[in-house]
Amino acid sequence: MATSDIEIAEHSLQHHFADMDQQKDASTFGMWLFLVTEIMFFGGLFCAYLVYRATYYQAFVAGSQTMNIWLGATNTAVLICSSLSMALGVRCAQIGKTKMMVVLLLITIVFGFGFLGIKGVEYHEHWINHQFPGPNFQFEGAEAGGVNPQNVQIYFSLYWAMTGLHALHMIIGIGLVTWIVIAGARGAYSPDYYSPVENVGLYWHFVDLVWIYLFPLLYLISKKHGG
Amino acid sequence: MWKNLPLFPEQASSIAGQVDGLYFLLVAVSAFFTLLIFALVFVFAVKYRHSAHPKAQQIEGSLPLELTWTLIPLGISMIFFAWGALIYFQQARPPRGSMEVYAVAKQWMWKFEHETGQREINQLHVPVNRDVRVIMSSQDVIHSFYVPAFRIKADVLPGRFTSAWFRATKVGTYHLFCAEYCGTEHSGMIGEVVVMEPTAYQAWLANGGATGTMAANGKELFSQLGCATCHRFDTQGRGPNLTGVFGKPVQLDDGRTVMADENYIRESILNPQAKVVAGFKPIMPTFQGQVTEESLGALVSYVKSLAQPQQKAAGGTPQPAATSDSN
Amino acid sequence: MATAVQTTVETDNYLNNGYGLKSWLLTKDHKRIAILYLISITAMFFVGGFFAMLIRLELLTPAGDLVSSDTYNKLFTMHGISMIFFFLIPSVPAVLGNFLIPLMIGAKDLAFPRLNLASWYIYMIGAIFALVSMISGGVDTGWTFYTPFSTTYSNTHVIGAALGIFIAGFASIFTGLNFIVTIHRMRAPGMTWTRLPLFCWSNYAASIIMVLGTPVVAITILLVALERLFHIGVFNPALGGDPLLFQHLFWFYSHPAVYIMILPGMGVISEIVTCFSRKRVFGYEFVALASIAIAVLGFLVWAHHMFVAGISVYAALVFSLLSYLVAIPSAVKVFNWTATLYKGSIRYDTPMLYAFGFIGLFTVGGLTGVFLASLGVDVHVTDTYFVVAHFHYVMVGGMVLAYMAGLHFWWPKITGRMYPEGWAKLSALLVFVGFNLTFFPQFILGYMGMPRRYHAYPPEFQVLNVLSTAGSSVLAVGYVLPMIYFLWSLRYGKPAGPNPWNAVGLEWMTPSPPPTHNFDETPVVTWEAYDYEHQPEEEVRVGH
Amino acid sequence: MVLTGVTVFASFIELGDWNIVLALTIASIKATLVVLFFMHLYYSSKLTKVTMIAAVFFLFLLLALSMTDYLTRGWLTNPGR
Repeated sequence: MATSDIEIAEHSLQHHFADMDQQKDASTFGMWLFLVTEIMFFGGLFCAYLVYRATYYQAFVAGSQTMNIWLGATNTAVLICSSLSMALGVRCAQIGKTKMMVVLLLITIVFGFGFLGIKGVEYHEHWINHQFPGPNFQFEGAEAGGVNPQNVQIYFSLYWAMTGLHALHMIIGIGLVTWIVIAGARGAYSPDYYSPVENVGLYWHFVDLVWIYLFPLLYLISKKHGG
Repeated sequence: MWKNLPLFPEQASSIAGQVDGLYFLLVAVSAFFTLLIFALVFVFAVKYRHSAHPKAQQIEGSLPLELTWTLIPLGISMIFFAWGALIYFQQARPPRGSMEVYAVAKQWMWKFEHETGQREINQLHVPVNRDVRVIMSSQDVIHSFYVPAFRIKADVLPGRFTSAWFRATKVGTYHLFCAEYCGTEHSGMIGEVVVMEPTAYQAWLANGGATGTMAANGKELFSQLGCATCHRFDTQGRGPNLTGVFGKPVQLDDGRTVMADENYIRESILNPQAKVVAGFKPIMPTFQGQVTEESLGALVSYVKSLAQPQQKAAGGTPQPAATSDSN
Repeated sequence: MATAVQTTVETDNYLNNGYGLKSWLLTKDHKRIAILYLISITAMFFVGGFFAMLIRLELLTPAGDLVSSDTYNKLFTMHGISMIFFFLIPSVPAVLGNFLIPLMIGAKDLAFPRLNLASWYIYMIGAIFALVSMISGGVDTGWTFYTPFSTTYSNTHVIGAALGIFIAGFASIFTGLNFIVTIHRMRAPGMTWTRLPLFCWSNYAASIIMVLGTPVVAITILLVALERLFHIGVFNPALGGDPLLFQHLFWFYSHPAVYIMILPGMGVISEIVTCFSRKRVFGYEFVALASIAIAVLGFLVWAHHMFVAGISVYAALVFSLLSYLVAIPSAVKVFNWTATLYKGSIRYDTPMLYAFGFIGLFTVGGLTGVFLASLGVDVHVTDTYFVVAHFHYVMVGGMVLAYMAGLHFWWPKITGRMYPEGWAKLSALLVFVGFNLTFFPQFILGYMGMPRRYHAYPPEFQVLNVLSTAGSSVLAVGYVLPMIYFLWSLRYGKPAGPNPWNAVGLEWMTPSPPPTHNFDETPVVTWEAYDYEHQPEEEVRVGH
Repeated sequence: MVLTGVTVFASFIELGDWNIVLALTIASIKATLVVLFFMHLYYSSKLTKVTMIAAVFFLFLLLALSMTDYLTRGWLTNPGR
């Protein structure tokens, strides 16, 4: 194939693809498949959550009531805003406004750090309240609330595992966006070649999606019982 | 020579014959299909070998044939499914009025306790021709109660009762294996089930050195642990009256209804707030860590006995006690 | 990124395109990555095989006298881990699939060559984790890692082994992802879905499982490791956790994983049966769709591993019914292969001998699976040697035979050399005989009631165990022989030529070994798959 | 896109409500919007759509078939006959 011998200077068409379209299709489809694996990855945790929520509903209510809903809701808003700027950034890359894209992605990064910061505050609160599963786990108000603290511990195990894994994805996402920003500032992308931007965007939105479900599941179980 | 090479396990329970019946059908059908495939492959391979049949004849496929070998296996397998399911139902549902034995598995031994209070380790004595239900729980990891001669197996779980039942049909001594890998001495966690004539069994019970029936031990625990202060035998207690409860549906405070079975009693002792009876407050403390698996068995046995008609007098129950269908 | 492109001269191929270690370890060529995988999984196969031999030797006598029971428990655990996660799952996909899929569909490489190389490195890191935990004392949980034994009670290197499997899982995910995208997006002009070789179909189906299932087991195994590290209580019954939840999540992947292992093997058999009977496969569409059906239905049956584990009676019924359904497409495949032989022109070369062996042994393995789907019988035989025999019939009798068949079939393509036919036939025979002698007695042992994972056993089981051990030594010879003659053939084997079997398929239309870019010109496909009707007969075949 | 922001506040108002179904419905609406428009699924090829639907379907299988066990544990455990 002729294309394999011709270096297309600014957009790297890899040797084994016939043309840019094929390369773009392949990388986008690959990214979607990767998101499928991510869905199943979190799916295992959602399955565990569902089972234990059904079994220990009261304990889950008690656990969720220790959550700071305002922080959680703020974080939801922060993430959705970051997704918005991400989506706009991808759009800019698509139409060739590279500078605008860099700015929008920087905003995304700021929102990302904002999310992690708020999450960190929450984690710190749980930590000093001994709401970390393990030998030091304590749950006050269990007697009054009429729940078994050990079951609340399961709630917290899942809470830490799910939000922790999500936070890890956020950190990876910030790293990826940073990479795009640096490459974008150097002018690596153009309307003909912006798959990396689009794929990182997809990843970012996915991480947002997970949070959209984590928030109601972990924070909003119930306000009624026990107050 | 053949004595050292047994090829088929003994049939010593009422269910064994049925399992074997299905097994033989499966063997027959499998043998038929295996031989069919082997024979076809062999015949084709010889008949159409390159030297005898140098030019292959192209055949694209055939929808009728495809449908045939899709639908026939499907039909046959549905027969297997139905038959297998019927046997499984019987294995899963113990008959009423079974004799009950409590088993506690731990790394790496089996502990049994008869309702009449006899305890034994790695041995289980049972009378022949009597339904026996083994109610099991584990102190540590997952084990599995397996008696090949009876064709029964059930995993023994920590934190929960499971049960297996059988009706031995032949006097003798049979292997009892742990069938779920449980650590270092997994293969040493074996024992035997001794099936005896009813009279011999009674004699064995008499020499068993029992210190009171399980229900009596449970009753003692019931007062030792202070259960009796709230679970009174009238309507004034802070906890529900337990008379006649066992084996009946219970209305919970969140509107659900659960069956008061062994696992419900267990959960109510260890995790009382999980399912609170309607009309009562979630004030009962947990007894987790305070009662052993053996004590749990005794307590369950006691609660069960409160639902037996002959125990009516002991409880002084205000309402008519459970009728004979309670257990 | 675009690498320096070689000008394709007739003798240039992927093997002589650079010789240094670096040219291998940094390669993005799917063919070289396949070779890297071949070397690694062969090593893991012999590690696992070594453990298997020790297990069989221990079981010669009823008493546990050769090794201690702790050692025995570690042996079967490490046998399972190395064979399943580090040999069987990557075997056909990562070696033959990696090598052949781009060739078969007329592509220059997989869609993501760097991801492909990364997958090998990830596999190696996982394997090193697993090996280190084996060498530094081993792990004794069984390959199934059942909780709470694995989380609370075992004192062995569970975390290391768990992380090894977790990491290797991503290698498998990346391979699967790569295959799916490649098959969707990289097919040569004219290579429609209905012209796709069945090997590609079956690897595609296996890839679906890798992508959908592996993440679930990854998170599950991660939770086990976290539970050991931080004592979080997701599966711990002492905290109210349910050990059965682990089993659900584990088998959600690990049952479909069986199909990851067997499906690519079925693809190999479809290629070989057609080639050596000189015929188009009987019922192409049915064989192709059966692969997809197996992949999808495979996700609906996992709890048949748990019929006695304490799941509800209702769930057991549902899963039993669904388990029967997955047997049907497998049966369809076997019937179609058999029908393909009908009125063919059959040659008995080594790959075909292995394929015959596969059809027979897979039939036995599949049918005994029906016993296990049947609730009433499963209660008796689950967790006994019956199950051990059943899955070895599928995994070894099926999968390993298919892998050996494929390795012999494509060895000339991979290396450009023929292996010695006589020795190969001998080893095929040894494998078949040794295998049956090893595992058939275990069906009987299982129905007799001998539980699996037993270090010592009652004396009445001895005769059958001795038979089994005797068979395993024959089997071992059958595996060591190919290792020797394959290595020998690298230097002394006759040159194979591009198409020693006179087979159809794009991979045979390029020289052996193939050039780095696979095809000098992107092929245009104008014929149906397995178009043996229009393939001219060759008078003299190379290597005969 | 601002609509998505509004749904956050909608979920606030419902805080007092115990009804998880509502919370999840809102989450799903949000998720669908994000997937369709932020992630351009609405404008994507059929293959991508099928992929996404397959993922959700298999996740559903995992959850649903697991629950067939957990929700029916109480059935048929009592002595019969």
